Amino acid sequence: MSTPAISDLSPPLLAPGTTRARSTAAAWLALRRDLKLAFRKPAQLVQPLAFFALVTLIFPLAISPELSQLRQVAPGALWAGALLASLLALEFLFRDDAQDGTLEQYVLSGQSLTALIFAKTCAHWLLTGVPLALVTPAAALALGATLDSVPGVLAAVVLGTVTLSLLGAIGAALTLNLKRSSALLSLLTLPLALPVLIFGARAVQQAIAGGSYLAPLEFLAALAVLSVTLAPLAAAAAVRISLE
Amino acid sequence: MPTTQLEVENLHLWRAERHVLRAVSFRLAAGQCLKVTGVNGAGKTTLLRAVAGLAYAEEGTVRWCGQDVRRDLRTFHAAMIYLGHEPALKADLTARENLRYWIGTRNRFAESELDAALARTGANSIADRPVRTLSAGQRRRAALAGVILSGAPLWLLDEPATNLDTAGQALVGSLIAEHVGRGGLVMAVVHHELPGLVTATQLELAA
Amino acid sequence: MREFLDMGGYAAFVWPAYAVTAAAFLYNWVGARRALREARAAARRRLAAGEGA
Amino acid sequence: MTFTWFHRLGSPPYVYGLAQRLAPWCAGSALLLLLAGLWGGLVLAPPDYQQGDGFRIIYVHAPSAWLSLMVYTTMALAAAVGLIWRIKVAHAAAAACAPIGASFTAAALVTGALWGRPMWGTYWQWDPRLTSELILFFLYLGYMGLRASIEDTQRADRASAVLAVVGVVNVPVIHYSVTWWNSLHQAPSVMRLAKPTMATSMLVPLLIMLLAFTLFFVAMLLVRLQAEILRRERASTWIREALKR
Repeated sequence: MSTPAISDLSPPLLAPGTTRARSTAAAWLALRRDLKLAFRKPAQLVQPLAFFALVTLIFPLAISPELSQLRQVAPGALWAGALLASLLALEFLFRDDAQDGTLEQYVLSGQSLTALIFAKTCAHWLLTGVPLALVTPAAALALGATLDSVPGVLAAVVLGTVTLSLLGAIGAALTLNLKRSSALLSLLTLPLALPVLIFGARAVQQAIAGGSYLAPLEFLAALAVLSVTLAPLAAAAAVRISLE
Repeated sequence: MPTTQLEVENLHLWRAERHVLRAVSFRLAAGQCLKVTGVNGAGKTTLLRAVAGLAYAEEGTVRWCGQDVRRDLRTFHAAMIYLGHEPALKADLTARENLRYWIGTRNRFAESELDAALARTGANSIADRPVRTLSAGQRRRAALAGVILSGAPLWLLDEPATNLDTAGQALVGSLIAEHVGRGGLVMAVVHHELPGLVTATQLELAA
Repeated sequence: MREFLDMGGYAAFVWPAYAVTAAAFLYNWVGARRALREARAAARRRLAAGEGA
Repeated sequence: MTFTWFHRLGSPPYVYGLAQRLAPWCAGSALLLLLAGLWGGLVLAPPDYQQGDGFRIIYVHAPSAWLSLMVYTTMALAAAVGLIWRIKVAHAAAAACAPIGASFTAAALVTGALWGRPMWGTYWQWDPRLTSELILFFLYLGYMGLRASIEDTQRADRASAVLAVVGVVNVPVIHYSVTWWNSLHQAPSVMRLAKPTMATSMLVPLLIMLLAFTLFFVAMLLVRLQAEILRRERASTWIREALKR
């Protein structure tokens, strides 16, 4: 009995001379594609930011122009704004890709869908979470915070939006292709996002009051780590199911 | 020894209350082409999607080279390329950029191979224009270049000749014939006869 | 009996709480039975339609 | 052996028959225990030395709160089993859990508020337990909302299963963060649910009520499970037999 050559045992995967791309390379490519697309359509990027600015504008008008009073509600106002703005941006996360068949091709790419979805979510965070975090200190100053609070506010929003983007990716994937999806998306995502709100608001509050904001920041970091490890798996499963 | 082939056995699929696929079975070996025909609503696209693993078939198995594809979907997906109704191209990118990203997530290729594939489908002249400026037929040609570039042995094509002129339809026929001649496998949903494609077996789905 | 119903002055809170819980029980009881009845009727219709075809 | 047991629980006709046979027994014993618990809780147990007769709300509030969490966990477990092993019956069980759990979560919220009025002087207090309960209610609403908006049962099953699993991972995180948040803003709650030194005459009725509520949940689950199985099942032969019964 002769031992068959390895090439006989493993069926041809690809035409001769073709090599499969590595999953990391594929994910990197997916990230770059989303960034490039976003910069060709910058209007979509500005929308959530304008929304956030409007929400923070509501508070002085609704409560009082007195900075000492605004300082009290600033953490809540900033986080409510950030939460709603990132929720608004979530609808763009998968919608276009689902419509033009790109998401299907991701599922069929032979690469880890989890990695690709994670890459897409990273791009989304870079395009919405980071700009939001950069704008928040300015909004905080407008609501009566001092310059000393800027590092704390910035760190809290940067860490918090990581979790918001990842949790939101699950919700966005689940509500893909559904009618009236935006109300449902909020209903699914907001309860899960409450821990971010709690720790985030506390960190901002402490930063504005000049106290130590390390403890809530650590919780925010823990939440971010937890969601980085688990959320892409759930979002990938949800994408698969939603495309059926 | 496992041979390169696609075996579909007893596939059943329901959409809500509708029994769309009823015990569909077929075998497709290397160097063969399967034409899936049937009236509208017979489940042609659904069958293609079920084979690809995009639609969830409640019963039945799909085997690739003797292996149930559900056990290792990624290997199976790496070996197949699926072209659906939508050509999966981004309107804001050029055809060339689109292929770089789309096929680039699957496999590596040199720029010269990309040029060759575009030339083969007659899309080289429009390759650097944003896809939004292309006609439906031109988009289809660009997508077909992607299929060639993927190097996948198994092609799953959903009405590949839609929106194409007579020359384009002949092109699809000859691309499939060429691929099959090299030992590739093609499963295609077709409405019309594709010129140049005579050797295909046919699977007719009843409504 | 009067004393029992008065619940030591807490009647306004104790009895509504029990009533709400009773409502939850009732909702579940009625809802579950109705769900089963409807599912059985639907299954019968499906069977009949299947035989007709 | 364990495998055949597991395998049988995945078979719709077997589970349907089992549910049909067990449901009346569960409902009957739940009813008996309920009567015993009510007698014990409303009549036999002495008034609390601080809260007087107001504490008797515990006999409906605590079991409702227990069910709200227990049912969610059961639902997520069933959903996970359905998702991983592609077992229809498990999805059916998850679907059957949701309305039961949601209704008892609502009951726990209302009874909690009614208990809060005499104890705190206000119906609503941002107490960590009540706040978590409220969030849990929204989790149920989201689950049922997602299920309702997907037409195809298969897809609805699988999509909502992902949500349930994500939710159950989040429940402890939410509860922990709410407790942490609360500890910053006010003194610990006066609601003493888990007081370890409860008098036996007070504790025993509570345990009976917990058991009664749980059995009632099981009974309702079994009835709804039959309905959900029928909705998902297409093989007509056994259904024809089952419908005769």
